[in-house]
Amino acid sequence: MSIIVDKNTKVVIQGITGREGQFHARQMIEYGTNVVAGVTPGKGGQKMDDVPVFNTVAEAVKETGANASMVLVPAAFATDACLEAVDAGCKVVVLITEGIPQQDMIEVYHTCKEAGVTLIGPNCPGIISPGQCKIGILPQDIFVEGPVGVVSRSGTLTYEVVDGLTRKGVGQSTCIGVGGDPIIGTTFKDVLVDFDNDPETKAVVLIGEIGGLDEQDAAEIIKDLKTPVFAFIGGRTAPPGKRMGHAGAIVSGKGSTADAKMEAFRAVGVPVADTIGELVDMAVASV
Amino acid sequence: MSIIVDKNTKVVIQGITGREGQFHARQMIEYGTNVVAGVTPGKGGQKMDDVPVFNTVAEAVKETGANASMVLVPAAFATDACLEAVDAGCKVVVLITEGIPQQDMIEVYHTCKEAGVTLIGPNCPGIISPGQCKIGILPQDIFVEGPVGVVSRSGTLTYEVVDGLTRKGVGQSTCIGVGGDPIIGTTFKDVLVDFDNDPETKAVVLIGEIGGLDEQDAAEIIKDLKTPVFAFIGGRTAPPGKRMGHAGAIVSGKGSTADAKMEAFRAVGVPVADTIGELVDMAVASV
Amino acid sequence: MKIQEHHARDIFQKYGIPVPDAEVATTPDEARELADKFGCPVIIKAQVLVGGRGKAGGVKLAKDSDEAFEKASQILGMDLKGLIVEKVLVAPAVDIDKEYYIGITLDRDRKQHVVIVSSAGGVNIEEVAEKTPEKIGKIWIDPAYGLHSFELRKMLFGAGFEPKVAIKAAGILKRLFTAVTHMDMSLVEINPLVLTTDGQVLAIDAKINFDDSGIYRNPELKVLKESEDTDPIEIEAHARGLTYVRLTDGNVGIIGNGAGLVMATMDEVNRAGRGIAKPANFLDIGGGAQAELVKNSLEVVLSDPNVKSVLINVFGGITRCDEVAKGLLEAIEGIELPVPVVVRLAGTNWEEGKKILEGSRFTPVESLEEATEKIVGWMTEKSSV
Amino acid sequence: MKIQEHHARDIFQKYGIPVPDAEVATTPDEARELADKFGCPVIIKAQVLVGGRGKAGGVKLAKDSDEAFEKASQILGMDLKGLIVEKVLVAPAVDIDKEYYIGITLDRDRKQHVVIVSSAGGVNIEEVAEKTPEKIGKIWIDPAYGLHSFELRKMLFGAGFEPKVAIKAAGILKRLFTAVTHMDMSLVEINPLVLTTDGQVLAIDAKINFDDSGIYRNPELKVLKESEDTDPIEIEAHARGLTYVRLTDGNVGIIGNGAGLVMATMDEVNRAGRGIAKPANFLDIGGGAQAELVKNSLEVVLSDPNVKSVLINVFGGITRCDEVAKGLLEAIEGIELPVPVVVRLAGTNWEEGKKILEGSRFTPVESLEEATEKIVGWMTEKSSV
Repeated sequence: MSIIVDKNTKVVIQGITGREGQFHARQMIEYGTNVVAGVTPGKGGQKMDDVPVFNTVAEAVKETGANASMVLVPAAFATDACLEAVDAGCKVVVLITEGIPQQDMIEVYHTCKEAGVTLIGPNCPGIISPGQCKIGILPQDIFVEGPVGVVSRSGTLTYEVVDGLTRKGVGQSTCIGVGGDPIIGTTFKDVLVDFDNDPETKAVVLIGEIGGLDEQDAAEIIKDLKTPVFAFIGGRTAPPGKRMGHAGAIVSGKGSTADAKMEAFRAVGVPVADTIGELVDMAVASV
Repeated sequence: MSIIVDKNTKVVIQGITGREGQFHARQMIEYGTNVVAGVTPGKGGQKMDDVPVFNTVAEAVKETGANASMVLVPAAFATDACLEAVDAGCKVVVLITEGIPQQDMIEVYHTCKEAGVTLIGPNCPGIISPGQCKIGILPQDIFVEGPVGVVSRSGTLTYEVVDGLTRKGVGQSTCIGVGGDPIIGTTFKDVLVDFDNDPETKAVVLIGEIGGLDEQDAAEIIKDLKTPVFAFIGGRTAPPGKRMGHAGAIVSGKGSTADAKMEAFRAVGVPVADTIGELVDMAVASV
Repeated sequence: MKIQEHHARDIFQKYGIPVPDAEVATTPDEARELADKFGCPVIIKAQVLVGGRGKAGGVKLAKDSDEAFEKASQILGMDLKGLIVEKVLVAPAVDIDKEYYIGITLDRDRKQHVVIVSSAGGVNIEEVAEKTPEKIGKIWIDPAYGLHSFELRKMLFGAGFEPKVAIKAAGILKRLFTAVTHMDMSLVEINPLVLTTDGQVLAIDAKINFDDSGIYRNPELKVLKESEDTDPIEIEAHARGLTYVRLTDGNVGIIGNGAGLVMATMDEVNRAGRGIAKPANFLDIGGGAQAELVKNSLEVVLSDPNVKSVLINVFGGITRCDEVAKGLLEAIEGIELPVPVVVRLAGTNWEEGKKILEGSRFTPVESLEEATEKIVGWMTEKSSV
Repeated sequence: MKIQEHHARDIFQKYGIPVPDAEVATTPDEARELADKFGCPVIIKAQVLVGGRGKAGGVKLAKDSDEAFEKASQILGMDLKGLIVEKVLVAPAVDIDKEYYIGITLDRDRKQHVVIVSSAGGVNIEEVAEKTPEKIGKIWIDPAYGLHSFELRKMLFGAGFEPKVAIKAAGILKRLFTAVTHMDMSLVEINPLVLTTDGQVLAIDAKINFDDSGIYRNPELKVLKESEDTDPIEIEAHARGLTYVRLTDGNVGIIGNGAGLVMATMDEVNRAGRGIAKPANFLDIGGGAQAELVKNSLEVVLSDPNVKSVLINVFGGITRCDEVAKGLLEAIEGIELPVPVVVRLAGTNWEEGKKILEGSRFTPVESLEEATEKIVGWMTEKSSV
């Protein structure tokens, strides 16, 4: 099994005719993702390889039954694209785009919440349920099916962990990059609950970092979960008040430091690894 | 009986310390209206005669149990005052103020609708249930209790009709000036339904005028009502494209003419009077 | 309030809505200069606040700058439905590939703004809606949700807009809605919006109405507001702060308190007048009028040379009839009353009011019926003289 | 991004938020002139982007214009937490009756803006919240409902603002929220907002942070943006479009792809380095980096004189390791490599990358553990020399 996306996910790609859109659409299709449609306003009627392109998501959904969207359009247009996906009835929206103004995300966040739509991102690598479906830009070769759920605010660290797990013969149920922005649609807490409800996820690896309180929010609910969680927090050496690459990775108060987050996890019995290697070992040992 | 306001209505007056506010508060109290509070931000703690003044409607409602508000503040502040009344839990808001921008009213209208609040006005004389409660600026001496409901887009014509009814010994259940603006909270349709549900209202007098389609909307539902309705439409001689005093009284299309409105009423069997005198006679004869 | 095309053009430019080059000329020479500047052919358009300018001869094409001079000479000074043309807009003619309609207006019934578009522009939008409804698109704007580009695109594609036009029109409508909310527009129409043969999308003609209640917070509109009145009596009345509308072909001046009462009084004079007595104006003194306002009102109504008698109808509520009576006496102090005036006072302090008018040159009555009888009597006398 | 106080002041004026008179001086003479112009006493405030200016001696009162000259001389050129003061703001001192705090910030957790006020201003707001929570008011702004004056008044009265201040502060906050949405502010604080003895309400000091992702649509901020960097290497790095943060006291340059990986690499160097090896910077080459970017990155990191060795850690996904390797070779073409550089490549095309680096002056390794071992080895050597 898996969470959020699986074999039944039918994907529409918004921005499919762009350079990035084409590249990742092909990767996803190659991986076996059911990419049923693309959308580029004004290019309706064309095809991207075998994928039909529509002017609107509504049309794409009507014609192809798409139920999830990947948004890969420039920041100035990305939130409108998300709202379009929600309006058209997509139940999962994966927003890859980086550099979206935070106040635009406020509207998208609350619109998704009200509509019961799972929004992943922005500024994220996407989601993959190995062997079933990939929506995003993750390098797919490293993933294999298995019992470990992975959730992370960092793309590359996800790959590191997954690579480590796979090399040690341990596969993944679903891997999610929740994104590096201050305002993200799906947080650690949401994902931990989903993983806990998935019978095939036997352990969860969580990769947090400085900034915000999402790690603390997650720690708060961990005592109610049965699936073991192993954590790593990046940014212990980050100087305060400086954005570390991710818009959301900034030490701006007590709770936003790596130490505070590690402390929060340890306080609820979650082992916190010092290195990614250690994190992999912990997860491998537990399954 | 009566509709919308009655003996149990507890009124807060927003703008009570202004010249107009004081004058009409005293009139209302003299009439027997249960004016429990006034609100003027910054004047909390003072009194207007015996009426306590608060800084916020929330405080007024909490301290006095007010359940209806009269808003008598300048146009630039009036919509905020209405939203405050709704937020504080008032179930009836009577908005007397004239000259409120229409787009500000859009927000107030929909907020009231969602909150289940009866908004009367703007640009209206208010509402009176004779012998029980007056919220507004209607000249109270002419009203007496009785079986006729009166609803009008015009203040002075309301007084004319009521004066005529009273002189002929026929009283009124409730009289409502719905207001002369394009966007008003309570329309003819709403009021007709309320009157129809009031066992003591035996006949309804409706005074419409050029502009909009509220008369047609009302005509559409009249066949479902048991209470007889008598109508008068002002503005038969109004030239097209000119606002006749009221912001909403303008012939700007076929449906907005007096003829179209009279035709709509006649088509559903509603007698339409040529003069106010005739209108009074029709109502008197029916009860 | 409405504004002229060239003012609408300025507003469009401010909000990033594409318009063709154009400038205003007030003389044929200026029109010629502009034609030289822009290059011919040019369109010369009368700047007056009436619809159907084209059919009435207020819009002409000029092939060269001499013709621009000539056509401008014809249009400037022209009487278009009662308005004298004082300005023309000179614009280089664009080669039009296709015409569209886009607009945003306030829907009184639904209490929200509605966006309306049509892939058949340049014609009467209501006709299009009736005959080819598939060419029409509409979005009602939820005030909490706002207006989003994707909704606009969906509507525009659905109404048959060409893809490249749909995308540009969505952007234009988004900016137009910003203008609508910033400037309290109650109506804005671009008809036609055109696709030119060289691929531009331009707003060629536009109509904007503003919500008068919003003018207080749009100071730039106050300046334009003054130019709307053309009737000299309306200009004077509005300068005095009166709510006055002049009617053509009337002979009875009407003054009352409350818009509804004044309209009803006009209607009744017209009905009872049987073609002999007709209302000459609408004048609402409003609620709580003081003597000064009443004086002003009577003066303005009497200044209309068509007015042969006056009916004053006041039902006192907040307005006190004694105040009204005092104002009436002040108004005629020292002047001759050129036409007979009947005054009906009822409601608050009507008896005091009546007493004040006793022995004056006004004719007091107790009901509107009585008042119209007097009026009809006077007007019958006059017409039979 | 953050901006200096005097820029914040300009923005406030644009949005109708009351500020005291003030002007910028860059020399003591200018400060004296301004003191003469405004009338003394005046406040002289260092314009630098650090908190706690007052305590650090960056804010001084001058009783007359000579003192203004003298105090400005002291402050200009002063080193405030590593920043040299180049400008001071000169403002006439106001007589303060009472101080308040008002602010609007983006609440990451609730995903909405929050308005925070306190009737105890001029001090640390977090302390007030802890010790006297009754003096604090908060409103979370529902994006669909917006922010209304009545909510603000309710909150302000509730937090103990004096009535006349509450009403003015509500207006200020409303306009502040307009500024927040127009300009993509992620934080704006007025601390203190003061009531002067003559009854004015003024924003005396302010802090504004902007959402970097919104700068593309706020062109006026682009100009101010440049002035934020003070470290010469950061200035150079940002000019080259690199995501670079310099750390104090570090000796190991860090380059990686992905913010998380770079942070983890820094942390690991620090942990394994046991005080001998410490990260000198954060540099994220991002996803899909081309050779040119890698070259730029290495150049910038090497330009830091504190850097005694470099660790490059790349996990290829979209980023191809062979591209990274190519960029590295280009970067050192024709130059001497001043310090040892260890390169760990993994993921997409790591083998090709490794092959490209073979025989070069870079030290290739296969894991982060191996890389940090090398680094620690080198740094230990250096420190024992």
